[in-house]
Amino acid sequence: MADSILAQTIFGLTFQGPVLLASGTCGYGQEYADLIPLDELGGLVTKAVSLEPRPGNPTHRIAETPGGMINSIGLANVGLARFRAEKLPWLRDHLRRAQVLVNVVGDSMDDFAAVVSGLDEEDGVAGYEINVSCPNVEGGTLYGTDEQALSELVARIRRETERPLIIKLTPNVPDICLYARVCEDAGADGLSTINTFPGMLIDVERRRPVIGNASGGVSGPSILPMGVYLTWKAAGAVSVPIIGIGGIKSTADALQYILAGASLIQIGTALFVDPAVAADVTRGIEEFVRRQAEPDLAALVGSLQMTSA
Amino acid sequence: MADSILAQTIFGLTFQGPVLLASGTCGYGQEYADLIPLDELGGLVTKAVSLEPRPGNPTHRIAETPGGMINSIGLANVGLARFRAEKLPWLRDHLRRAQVLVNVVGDSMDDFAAVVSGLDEEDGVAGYEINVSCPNVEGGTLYGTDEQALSELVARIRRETERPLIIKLTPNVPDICLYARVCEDAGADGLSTINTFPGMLIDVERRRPVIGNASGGVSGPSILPMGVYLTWKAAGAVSVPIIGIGGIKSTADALQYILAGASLIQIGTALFVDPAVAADVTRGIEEFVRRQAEPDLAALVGSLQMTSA
Amino acid sequence: MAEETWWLELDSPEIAQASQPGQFVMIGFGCGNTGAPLLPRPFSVGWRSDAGRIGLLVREFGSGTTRLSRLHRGEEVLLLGPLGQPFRFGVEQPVICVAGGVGLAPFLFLVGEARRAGVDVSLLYGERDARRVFDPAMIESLCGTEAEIWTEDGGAGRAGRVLEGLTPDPGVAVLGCGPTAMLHALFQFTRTHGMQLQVSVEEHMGCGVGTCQGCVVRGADGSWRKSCTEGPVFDAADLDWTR
Amino acid sequence: MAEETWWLELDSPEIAQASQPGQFVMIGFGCGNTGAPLLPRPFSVGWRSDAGRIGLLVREFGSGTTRLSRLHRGEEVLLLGPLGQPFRFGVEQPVICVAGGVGLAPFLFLVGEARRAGVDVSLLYGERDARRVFDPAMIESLCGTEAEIWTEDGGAGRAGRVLEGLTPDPGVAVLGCGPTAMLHALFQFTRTHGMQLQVSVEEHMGCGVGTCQGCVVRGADGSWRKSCTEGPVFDAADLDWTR
Ligand SMILES: Cc1cc2nc3c(=O)[nH]c(=O)nc-3n(C[C@H](O)[C@H](O)[C@H](O)COP(=O)(O)OP(=O)(O)OC[C@H]3O[C@@H](n4cnc5c(N)ncnc54)[C@H](O)[C@@H]3O)c2cc1C
Ligand SMILES: Cc1cc2nc3c(=O)[nH]c(=O)nc-3n(C[C@H](O)[C@H](O)[C@H](O)COP(=O)(O)OP(=O)(O)OC[C@H]3O[C@@H](n4cnc5c(N)ncnc54)[C@H](O)[C@@H]3O)c2cc1C
Ligand SMILES: Cc1cc2nc3c(=O)[nH]c(=O)nc-3n(C[C@H](O)[C@H](O)[C@H](O)COP(=O)(O)O)c2cc1C
Ligand SMILES: Cc1cc2nc3c(=O)[nH]c(=O)nc-3n(C[C@H](O)[C@H](O)[C@H](O)COP(=O)(O)O)c2cc1C
Ligand code: FES
Ligand code: FES
Repeated sequence: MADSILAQTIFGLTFQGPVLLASGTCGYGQEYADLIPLDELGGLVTKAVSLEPRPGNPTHRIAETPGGMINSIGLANVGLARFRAEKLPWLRDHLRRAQVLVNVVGDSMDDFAAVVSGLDEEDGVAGYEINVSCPNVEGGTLYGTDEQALSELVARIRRETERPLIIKLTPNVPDICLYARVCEDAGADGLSTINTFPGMLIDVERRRPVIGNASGGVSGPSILPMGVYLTWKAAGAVSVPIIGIGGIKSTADALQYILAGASLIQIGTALFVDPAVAADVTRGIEEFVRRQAEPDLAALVGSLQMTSA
Repeated sequence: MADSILAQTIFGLTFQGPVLLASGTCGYGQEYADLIPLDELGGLVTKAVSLEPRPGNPTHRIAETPGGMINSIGLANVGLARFRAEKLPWLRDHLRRAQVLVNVVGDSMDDFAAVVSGLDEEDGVAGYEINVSCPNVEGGTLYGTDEQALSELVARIRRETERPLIIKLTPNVPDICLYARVCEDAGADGLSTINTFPGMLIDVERRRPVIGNASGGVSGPSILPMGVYLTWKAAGAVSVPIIGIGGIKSTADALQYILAGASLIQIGTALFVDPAVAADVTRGIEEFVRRQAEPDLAALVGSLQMTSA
Repeated sequence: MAEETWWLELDSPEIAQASQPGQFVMIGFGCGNTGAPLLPRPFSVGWRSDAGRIGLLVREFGSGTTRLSRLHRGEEVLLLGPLGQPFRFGVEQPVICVAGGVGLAPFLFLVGEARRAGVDVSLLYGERDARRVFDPAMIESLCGTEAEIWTEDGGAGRAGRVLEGLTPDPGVAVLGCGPTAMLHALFQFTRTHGMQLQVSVEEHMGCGVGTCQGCVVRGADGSWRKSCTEGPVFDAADLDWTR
Repeated sequence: MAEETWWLELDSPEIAQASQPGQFVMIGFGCGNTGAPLLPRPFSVGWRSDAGRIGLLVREFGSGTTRLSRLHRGEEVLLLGPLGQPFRFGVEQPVICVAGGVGLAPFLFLVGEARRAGVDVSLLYGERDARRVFDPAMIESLCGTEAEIWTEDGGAGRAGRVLEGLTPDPGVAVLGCGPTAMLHALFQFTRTHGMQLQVSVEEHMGCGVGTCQGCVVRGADGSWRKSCTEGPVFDAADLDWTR
């Protein structure tokens, strides 16, 4: 069967394939239902969910950069209550094999904890991806760049749930290994690397930032080498599984993350370029596993060799 | 006269134009003498000079990334003595109006200090760009990511020279403003933002890193929005002048840095794409100043407006 | 053909069949494309044929439109659509379309469809100068009627801004598409004279299908509205015109 | 024409005039190009005409060569060159050129020039299979003599590896260009038989002119040698063949 070669049990969950849709780029799933065979993927990560609804940032919220894009959505989301009432039921009904991770944000530890505990009784949530790495809101990377605060946050959320707890790290630190270890030690089940890089574009004729909120997060192909590097570093520092993210738009890109140590990968920006990319990459990885005569995908994870040929 | 509209006195030096060639991408000047009218530029920054010669890293040292490149040269350089004996005389003889900044690296504070004091009696050196931000060697960003060590290093070098002392910062920190202020407080005359981002590329068929040293520094167009952002942040945090670097390959790119607060800019990777870019961008900036009916270039520096139109 | 503006026809039977005037398509170059544009760009459907073809009116601006200008016959692009909400109109009310610049595109489609449906529809079309004016004969052949053309310098059609062609009449529904400044003026005019107005707005887009929230515009109640799914056509009364 | 390999001619009188066999040019697409390749790519000069034209033998591999394959007549590219050190040879010593794959390029240029200078020169050319073999008639017309062709599967020319065509002879100077494995084998062979060997090496390049130190290869003494300025042609004895 096509799936079995790609199937892995990660964080105690079965992922039928290694490709997930990245948070913020697939809404709450439903918007892409006609375009992407969601339930055939490894899974998806919802747009950030905060305790209260957030309106998000002023416009423009999006602009193109060389080889990538800036976004400054500002974590616009419907908030916990409406997510539970309006978005989750659809996901529960339509994603039966694909895993749903909920991306969680908060201004305080209590916020994060409240969102997680507010979802923990709900079916249809496979786990949580904790976003301590959003560059688009005041204090969005606070927890992601302070080891002590991060440790307390992870420990705090850990008490709220037994479901898989995955911490999404910011690339914006001198040594990601420190933060990776902090998360592991505090009880995280996995890591997502990476979120976006802070960036800015200026309209020189108007002498104004292109983005309404001045700056935003850079994603897309341009950040691929940084993401691969940070995934490789993080994978070397911890033993929990890692989800590789950043600039993936082809099978070869995804395989770079997998060889570097990612068990799963997420695709974000490239979905806008072509919604078919998630299924294409899944198929491409399967072909690669066969062509390389490996027993399964798991054999590829972290199989990068460092000695010279 | 064409120059006067672009001329600025920065760090006590006269720069006839805002464009410098970035360290490591123009060797010691001589290699580009036939292709680039060096003495018509603002200046150039030499390849890093260390106390002892360094052979550099294994190959491949260069690879292309989406919208950029990775390099892992490993600060290969001839060392202080040969720089002084073989490279500096040529620069002294041929660059009479363009300013020569020497990029300095070291493994210890003493190393940095020794290079600076070893050059401080020499004519032809306008100032120093202290590289605490090289991702390609073990410990290369040590000083750039530790506030205390950075402060001591800057203070230490400050004692060796009265020439302009410019600290080249790494983008790889949660808050560049901290490091910018540390440098200013410790006596730096200016900042260069930014050096490269650590990155990695994997040859998936061979399951090996493309770069001999596994990882390297990402430069080129892909890092433009990050560089503009960090320059803008740093410019807001300190009052010393800033040299903007990262991904510049057009007049509009350079102007983004200038509007964000950079008094000067450096071009690196784009020189490989087209050595004529340095002169082209100089000309383009001059045209822009005229078209915008500004008295001079200085009026553009930091003139970004934040209110909406 | 107008300077730096051209007519592009693409084969896409599904889109042609399903499109309604005011809807748009996202045109992209796929994940194999290494250069700009990375993101697909939105273009109003400007026409469709029974043979399954759509027509777009494209004005060269930046990387996306430049890339489109280099398309050669037979080359494939990625098309997503039709997307968004169309203009609403009916036989019960006369319709005046007010187009500024390349905002002409959706009306090339709309006027023809509306006329065939028996709607009383007219088209005002403004440009800065004559060189930019899209071929009037082509407009007539697509719409089945002439457009009233205005240029600011009087180089073609009447001299002045396109709004000068609009007469106050509360019984008429106004549909607008064009630069923000024109839409603002149109809003003031229609509000002053008690006329209904629908506008097609422009905002940078990411996904085009409602997932990214990149394309929002401010609603009259202060909330953000996604222009890709709730728009691009909005009742002007539902939008915030205070800034 | 051989599969995925083609002959490209570019007008550049200065480069044509100054080039010597073994030198290369950097071909780039300039700072206005937003897609891959970003960096220019090195190509051996494969021919030159008195009319100021150079010829290149290009084999499609990745983004740079793919982009080159799409060049249309009249399109401009950025050329930097001629760069690097040429092969050294003279009438006093017979020369055998050993080419693997697209490593044929510099020899197309060299054999013709050497023959005209009265040098006793011959050319061995190996490919994996017949489909890859560059048109023998074209080789003959560029070189003024036939190449001895070898293919691993025997589909064209002789069956086997190109090295099998080489006879031990200390009086002959061997020039090699091709895959690293071939160069290694060539080094072993020539060392065993006391023959002089020059090789053209391949390494990723940044600047092409000696500033970036990206293109180094390991010298026999352990030092790094820049292949763009000190090479790409080196005396094999000056390089490190231990890894
Ligand atoms: C609903 C809708 C319908 C449109 N219909 C037409 C049409 O029929 N004909 C036509 O010529 N143009 C149309 N446009 C505008 C068209 O999308 C722009 O011409 C195009 O975005 C400019 O792109 P560019 O790549 O040439 O310029 P770029 O230089 O890449 O972008 C420059 C400008 O284009 C806009 N832009 C950039 N990125 C995006 C993005 N992701 N999404 C949207 N805008 C962006 C911004 O204004 C930006 O400042 C429409 C736009 C919208 C929203
Ligand atoms: C001195 C010299 C002469 C050459 N002459 C010829 C020739 O006559 N004909 C020919 O077809 N090829 C020649 N090559 C090789 C040619 O440059 C490669 O075909 C080209 O680098 C592959 O580029 P790509 O963009 O198609 O592939 P990419 O996919 O972009 O690159 C893939 C591979 O190309 C090489 N590469 C990548 N970047 C660089 C770089 N910056 N510099 C050098 N190599 C790089 C690496 O091996 C890499 O793995 C020569 C190379 C050198 C060094
Ligand atoms: C429009 C947009 C919205 C995003 N929103 C979120 C978010 O709400 N939470 C989060 O953790 N990451 C968010 N991200 C980051 C992505 O999940 C991902 O980490 C990043 O885009 C890098 O992957 P990519 O290069 O494949 O896009 C967003 C990215 C984009 C482009
Ligand atoms: C090949 C190469 C070598 C470099 N060597 C140095 C160096 O020795 N010292 C240094 O401070 N920066 C070095 N850099 C970084 C550049 O000076 C510059 O900060 C960086 O490349 C970003 O600018 P760019 O995008 O214009 O290239 C090097 C960059 C490249 C590409
Ligand atoms: S463009 Fe993504 S939500 Fe509208
Ligand atoms: S390619 Fe830059 S030194 Fe050789």
